[in-house]
Amino acid sequence: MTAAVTPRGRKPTRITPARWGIYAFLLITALFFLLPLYVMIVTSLKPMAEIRLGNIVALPDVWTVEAWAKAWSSACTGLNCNGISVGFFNSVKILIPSVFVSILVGSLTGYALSFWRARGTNILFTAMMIVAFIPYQIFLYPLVRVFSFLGLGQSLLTIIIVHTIFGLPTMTLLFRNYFSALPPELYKAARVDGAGFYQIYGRIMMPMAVPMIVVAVILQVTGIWNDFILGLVFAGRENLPMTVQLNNIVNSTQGERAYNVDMAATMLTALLPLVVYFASGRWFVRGIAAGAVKG
Amino acid sequence: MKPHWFRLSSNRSALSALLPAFLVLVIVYIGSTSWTIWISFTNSRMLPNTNFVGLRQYDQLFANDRWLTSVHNLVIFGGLFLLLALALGFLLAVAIDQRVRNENSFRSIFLYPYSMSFVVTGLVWQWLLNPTHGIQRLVRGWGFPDFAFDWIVRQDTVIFCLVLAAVWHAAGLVMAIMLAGLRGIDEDIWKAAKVDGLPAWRVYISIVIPMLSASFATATVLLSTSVVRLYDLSVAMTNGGPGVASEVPAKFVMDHLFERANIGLATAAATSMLITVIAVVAPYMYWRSRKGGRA
Amino acid sequence: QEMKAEVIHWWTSGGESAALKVFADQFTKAGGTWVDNAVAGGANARTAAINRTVGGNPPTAMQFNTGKQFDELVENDLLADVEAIMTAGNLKAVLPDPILNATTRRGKMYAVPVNIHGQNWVWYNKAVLDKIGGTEPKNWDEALVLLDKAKAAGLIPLAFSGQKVWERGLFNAILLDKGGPAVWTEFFGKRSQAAAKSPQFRAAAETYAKLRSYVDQGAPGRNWNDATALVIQGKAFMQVMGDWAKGEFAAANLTAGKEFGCTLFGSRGGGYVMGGDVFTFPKPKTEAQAKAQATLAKVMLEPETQILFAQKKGSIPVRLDVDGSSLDICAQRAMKVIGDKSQQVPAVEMLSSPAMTGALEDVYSQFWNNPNQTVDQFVEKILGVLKQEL
Amino acid sequence: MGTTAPVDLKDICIRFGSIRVLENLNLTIAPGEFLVLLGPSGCGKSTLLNAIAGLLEVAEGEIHIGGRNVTWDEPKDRGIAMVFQSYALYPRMSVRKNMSFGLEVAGTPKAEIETRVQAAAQMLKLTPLLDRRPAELSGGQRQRVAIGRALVRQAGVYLFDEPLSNLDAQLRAELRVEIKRLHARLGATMIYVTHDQIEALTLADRIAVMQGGVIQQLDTPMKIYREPVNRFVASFVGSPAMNFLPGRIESDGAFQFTHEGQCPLTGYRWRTPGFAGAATLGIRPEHILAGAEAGPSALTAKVEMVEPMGSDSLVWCRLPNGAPLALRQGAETSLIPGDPLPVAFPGDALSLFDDSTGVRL
Amino acid sequence: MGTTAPVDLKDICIRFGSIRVLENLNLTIAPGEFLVLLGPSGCGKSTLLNAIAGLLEVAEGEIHIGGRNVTWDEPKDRGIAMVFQSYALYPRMSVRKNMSFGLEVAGTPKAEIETRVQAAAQMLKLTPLLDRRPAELSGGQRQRVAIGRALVRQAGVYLFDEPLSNLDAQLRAELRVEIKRLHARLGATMIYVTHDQIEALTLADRIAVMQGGVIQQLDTPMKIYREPVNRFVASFVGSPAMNFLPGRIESDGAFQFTHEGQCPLTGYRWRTPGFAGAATLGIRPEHILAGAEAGPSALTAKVEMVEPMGSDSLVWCRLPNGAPLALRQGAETSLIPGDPLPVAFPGDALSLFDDSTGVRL
Ligand SMILES: Nc1ncnc2c1ncn2[C@@H]1O[C@H](COP(=O)(O)OP(=O)(O)OP(=O)(O)O)[C@@H](O)[C@H]1O
Ligand SMILES: Nc1ncnc2c1ncn2[C@@H]1O[C@H](COP(=O)(O)OP(=O)(O)OP(=O)(O)O)[C@@H](O)[C@H]1O
Ligand SMILES: [Mg+2]
Ligand SMILES: [Mg+2]
Repeated sequence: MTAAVTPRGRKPTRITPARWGIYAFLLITALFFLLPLYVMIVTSLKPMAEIRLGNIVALPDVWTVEAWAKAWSSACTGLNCNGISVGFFNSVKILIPSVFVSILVGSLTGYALSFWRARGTNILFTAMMIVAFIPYQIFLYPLVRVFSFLGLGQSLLTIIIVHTIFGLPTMTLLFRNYFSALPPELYKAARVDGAGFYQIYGRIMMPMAVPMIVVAVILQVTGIWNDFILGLVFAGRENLPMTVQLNNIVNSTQGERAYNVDMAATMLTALLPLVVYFASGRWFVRGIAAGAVKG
Repeated sequence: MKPHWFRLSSNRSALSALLPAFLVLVIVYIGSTSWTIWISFTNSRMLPNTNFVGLRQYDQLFANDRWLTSVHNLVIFGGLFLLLALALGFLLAVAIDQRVRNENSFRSIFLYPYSMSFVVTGLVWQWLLNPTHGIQRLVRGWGFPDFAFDWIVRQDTVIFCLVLAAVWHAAGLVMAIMLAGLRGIDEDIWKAAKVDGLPAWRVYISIVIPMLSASFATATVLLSTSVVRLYDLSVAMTNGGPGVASEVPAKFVMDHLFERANIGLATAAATSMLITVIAVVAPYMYWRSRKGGRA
Repeated sequence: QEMKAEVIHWWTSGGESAALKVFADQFTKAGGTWVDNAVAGGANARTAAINRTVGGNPPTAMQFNTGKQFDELVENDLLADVEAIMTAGNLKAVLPDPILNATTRRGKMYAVPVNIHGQNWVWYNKAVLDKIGGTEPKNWDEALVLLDKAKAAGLIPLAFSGQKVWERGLFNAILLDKGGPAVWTEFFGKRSQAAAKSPQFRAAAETYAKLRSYVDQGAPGRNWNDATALVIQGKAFMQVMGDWAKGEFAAANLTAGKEFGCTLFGSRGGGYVMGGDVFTFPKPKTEAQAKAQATLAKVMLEPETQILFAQKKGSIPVRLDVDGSSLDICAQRAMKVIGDKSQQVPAVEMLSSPAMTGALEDVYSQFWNNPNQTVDQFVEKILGVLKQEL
Repeated sequence: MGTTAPVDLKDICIRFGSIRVLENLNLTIAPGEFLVLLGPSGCGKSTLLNAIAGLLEVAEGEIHIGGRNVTWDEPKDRGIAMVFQSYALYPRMSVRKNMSFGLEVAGTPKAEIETRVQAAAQMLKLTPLLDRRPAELSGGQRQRVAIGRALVRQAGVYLFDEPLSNLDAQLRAELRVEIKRLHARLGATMIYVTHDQIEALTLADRIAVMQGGVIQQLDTPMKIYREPVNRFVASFVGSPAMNFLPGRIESDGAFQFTHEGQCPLTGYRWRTPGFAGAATLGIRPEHILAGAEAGPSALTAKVEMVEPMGSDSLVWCRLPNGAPLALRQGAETSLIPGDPLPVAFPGDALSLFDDSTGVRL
Repeated sequence: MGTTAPVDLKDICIRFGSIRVLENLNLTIAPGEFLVLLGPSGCGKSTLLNAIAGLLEVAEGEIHIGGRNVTWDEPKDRGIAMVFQSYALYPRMSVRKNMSFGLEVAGTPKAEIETRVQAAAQMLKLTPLLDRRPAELSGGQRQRVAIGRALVRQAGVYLFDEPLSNLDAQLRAELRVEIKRLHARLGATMIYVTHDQIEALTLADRIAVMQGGVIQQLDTPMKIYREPVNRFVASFVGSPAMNFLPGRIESDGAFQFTHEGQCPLTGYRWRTPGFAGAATLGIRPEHILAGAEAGPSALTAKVEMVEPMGSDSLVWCRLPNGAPLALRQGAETSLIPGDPLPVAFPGDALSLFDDSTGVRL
């Protein structure tokens, strides 16, 4: 300490190297994370001629949204040249009830498992956790048989049930952990108040579980929206989701590849989950803090 | 003593709430799994049949180079991916936790890849990593003609490319979990450490990381499920190539289930995976239920 | 009652859908309603179709490759035979034998073949050929010389797309050239160990191994059409690919015989590997469906449809009795070649099961991508596969 | 409001798996009585209360409330209301809704609900808070709401499980008085669990001191404070705790301290007269005679520390034999550490315990 | 052990964004002094303590510890040690490690660390627990470890932030005594934050009563208890709280209660002699003369409730003018609700406050 200055008040702030390091680390990592998104967007805005020239990070010389328009409304998949817009609405049609039902069933199961700790419930839970590790493609064929046996075939209902089935382990885990961490007195108070099992669930537990519901919605929206194979196999022809169209456009084995249209279609397909994430990232962290960590 | 029916009314409700989960467990999980195991003992091809052939599919499976490579790849991928995703996610969480500006933007940037499907992730990274029109070409174009970044076309390095893309995809989730954990640490711990004169890195290593063990466990479980299920990424990025250098077990199963119409071998592979998963997960669940008897 | 046909297929790209539209239009003209169900990727489309058929909710028609892919559907009585239609129009007589064999099970035809694809075409850039000096090669030995020249000229000699399926295509093309139809049918059709041990087979393997050094670094994982683009742009000299590559040249406004050339290597006869597509018809649930199936089958094989379809698809008609003069010169050349029965070579899919094809593919792929593997090791592994009951 | 009801527990046994928490417990509570269950953590107080409420199954025994055997009834059918330590308010409901929820579930008419909620709110001074959420309330207010929620049930029996232990001292004192007033006003039976002996002493008509699942003493507060039946009760009740001085009772009826000193036991009300042998003398800090009061037979202790507590002071000293001793003095005490202080133990304020059994002599 | 050090705060201002929590605060603490910061929640006690520790930057002012200006120094260089309310133990380290970790990082020699840890452990009776993890300890033991961790630092100044408020009453009383003993033994300066006035009164050499970031009164416990400088201090210190009776001071020097009754003020030590006007009379429950002691000028209150507290009883009554009044009586009081009780307020034990400013008269 030099005699010249008497320490008084706020310490003069000097930005430390550590602080620089943190920002540098964050910025570089952010660039790394943004690079793919940037390349996709830039590519989707270039005409094919420029893409063939091939600087992937260069900004377009000619900006064009043609690819986006084409991907959305006129790209062909088979005989239908309506772009992926058809699939978009199908996806929404699948998404909304599936998210709702899968969260409903998952939360109810999680609630029942935390409320009612009988012997068998642990086995049920363990089995679900194991299933969370198994590639679900293995279940495809037997499930097809089960649904045809039940006379459900391929329909909106079928795909909703399928998404519910495959969402069950994660949803149950999330909600069970969350509800288990609540004070048991809440259940007791509600029971003294005369509320039954479902009343406690619907009127006390679920309103409390909002942070967890947000996490569940985010996970399910992305999972269900991005699903391809389940939709293909179970949704039925009228309900094929957007990802099937995306696959048709991007994965055609023959014919010229329009990378800009591919990218635009990909971006369009990813748009909804992206928006969900950017809009609710804050809630996501909060929701995870509210319960998921207590594994 | 009269029967304990007075608790039964709520037990009945709990049972009814668990019914869907129970049905799913029996019909889908146990049913499909049993079917899978049964088929693995037959010589089924495209459609299941009942020609029992004992362990022949397993003989062939473990004599199959591609399967062995797949398993080997999965081990390498899994180890590296877990390590890097946890490390990067943790570092990001720590950096963000330093009261940086624009915390929300950073968090969203790191989290958004998780909203992308593996298919999209794979496609984008395939593009970026391709030496003839990706990063290598870009850097060469900047005046480094000898720059080489051709991991994706080399058999010995292609698996690292999968790791890279997967880490990009999942690090944000780890970050979110870790951030939630960090935010849950008592402010006073930091103060105590400061009074003790501990340097920040020391606090993280000796105090914070041990305190976050629950967060690490949750993240590890979540990441592990995607490791075992790894399929889409390999297909979209490299389709298993070059050669079989980036094949993975789930892809082995899928290819043989559908493209190659060899479901006997496919189910044998699936059964092997299942047994491995059970062997790892069941003891963990048991240990956890012992330990976590509280709540 | 309305005649409605839901067709599951994997023709999703521009040229493919244009070709498919020919069927759809003809069917509509015949009074039907075409319900299109396109799923990109053969495996995806077949998965969807088979699952639906097994699940009791079959489409009206579903696409397969000409070959063994639908064997088990026939064995499980899930498919309707098309014998009546084929005999009615006396169509069996005008189909090439390999195609006929590939669609006939238990003495009846169970699939309607709609086209023939040549799988072993060699495409080259004429400007490049002129630049490096030489004439159109007729076999792999000649080709190797030109590849060397191209390499010396700083070009990519062989435009290659490093995916398993094309690694397999390349090896098979070489095997046909080196071994001829005899080794081909012995090997793929009868799984003959002797064929695999034959010197011809070894020669093919050696040539295959040599070709590794003629491809560029970006080859692994590349899509086939990007490889074709290299030939179109003059960055590469030649490519081995099926006739669907024509579409790429056409899209770039190149004409066969002028800017690019097409040729077939068959130094031991049997120059043309015939693949193709078929449509099968699940057992109909209703009378209307049966009628739709019959109409669809009939429409697909009408000469007019066949020509229109082949023009769009880049393939050649499956009927030998139609006039191909409206087709491009590569197609005309193909039609001329298969006029000679000895040149007709059935595609691998017709001879071996998907499981066997896949297992071989794995072995090729490992050989191609691992320069350290010797020809002996390769043959050893091939023999291992042949021993399996696939 | 609800009519008061007696509670009768007969041979209650409760087990968790193989752990026996309560064994053959009998307890009869008169209508309108304020009974406090007092005991250290883990002694089974909450367990007993939950069993009465019907939140826990009894393994054996019967529970009668208001003369009716309710052993197998649902909680809501037992005519009880309950208040929890952690408040257990429904976080997403307003105060009003928290109070009315139970009545709504039971299908009580709207007007009736409104009346009851208003009445309870007024009684607990919650009226201006009715539309807030629990998160927007202070701890004391939350606990008031929890009490209000119980009140609207108009039960015959109110159960409290450590309702005040999450609050700070001042609030605790305040709410304690309120609960006492409430009891006077409602006249309902109240069973109140606590481990704070001040609460127990001030609130209870009778206190049941529990340890290890067994009721050690069931008596009025004064009786329990003055004449604890055993050493556990003596040490658990009272703060600062009773002083315990080891020694033995001579056959001449005097108490001989270990090492040094003696104390006559005149005036002591013996339960087991004629006992002689190893024993402990217990005396509360405020009963010790010190200084001039101590008289001639006094021991001389040495002052070690003086804790001023505002209204009085606590003086920590050490007896000649080395035993520590706390005594209560006036706020203005002039004692300072090091001072010698004559002390005497009046026989009528003592407690004597048999060393071998811990039981009062 | 470490040498004791004075603490000197000069014109401290602390702001969170635009909120000014402390404004121009001055405080001088003598070496070896035990200073308690007492105040309601949110008044800035922790803020001040954190500033002294260097865990919070001051916006203005200087902090001197041991004569050295440490305003810009890191916490570890200030010669302080700190104990937190939530213990803040490192959960994955053993007790021993918790205590030694800071020293290890600072590079203290192994032997030295061992000596210090052993000494601290012995002093706090932690020796048998040294190898346990915090999760395996009770609350009181954990807080002991936290104190031990501070002790090994051998600081000149020890800072405590509500160290006992997470513990139950009995443990609190016990550890309070231990801390007091520790202070006597170490002789170090201690600054202790609490909102429990019993802790403040028993522990402090001086108490600083804070409200809204301002020190209201800085004085010895006795002074603060007997002569609070304003109504806030009077009401905050003491439990049960001081009784406040509204009224006015007549020009003849007597206190006229609102509605009814009078009280002479003979013996009151005026600060603003000659004041007349609206005022509040404050009197502590134990200073009220009741029954026979009350004398002739007594008012007659009506007993409403009697709270037996073991060592004494609290009697709640109501004055004729309707004001409530609490008074302390012996444990054996025979008063019951409804009894009339003459009460008098001796002038030398009163506090009088100006109604307009709240300041002591
Ligand atoms: N669900 C349970 N499973 C097993 N043991 C339990 C369970 N609940 C309580 N116990 C045990 O029963 C005993 C009594 O517990 P109880 O909660 O009644 O104690 P308490 O007297 O209320 O204590 P506290 O003052 O801490 O609330 C304890 O030993 C406890 O460990
Ligand atoms: N980080 C912060 N940002 C903004 N305001 C703060 C912050 N920390 C404290 N405050 C405010 O400063 C004031 C003083 O807080 P402080 O923690 O010092 O109170 P306290 O006296 O310790 O209270 P308690 O007894 O509850 O611990 C409070 O009004 C509080 O809201
Ligand atoms: Mg309890
Ligand atoms: Mg504080």
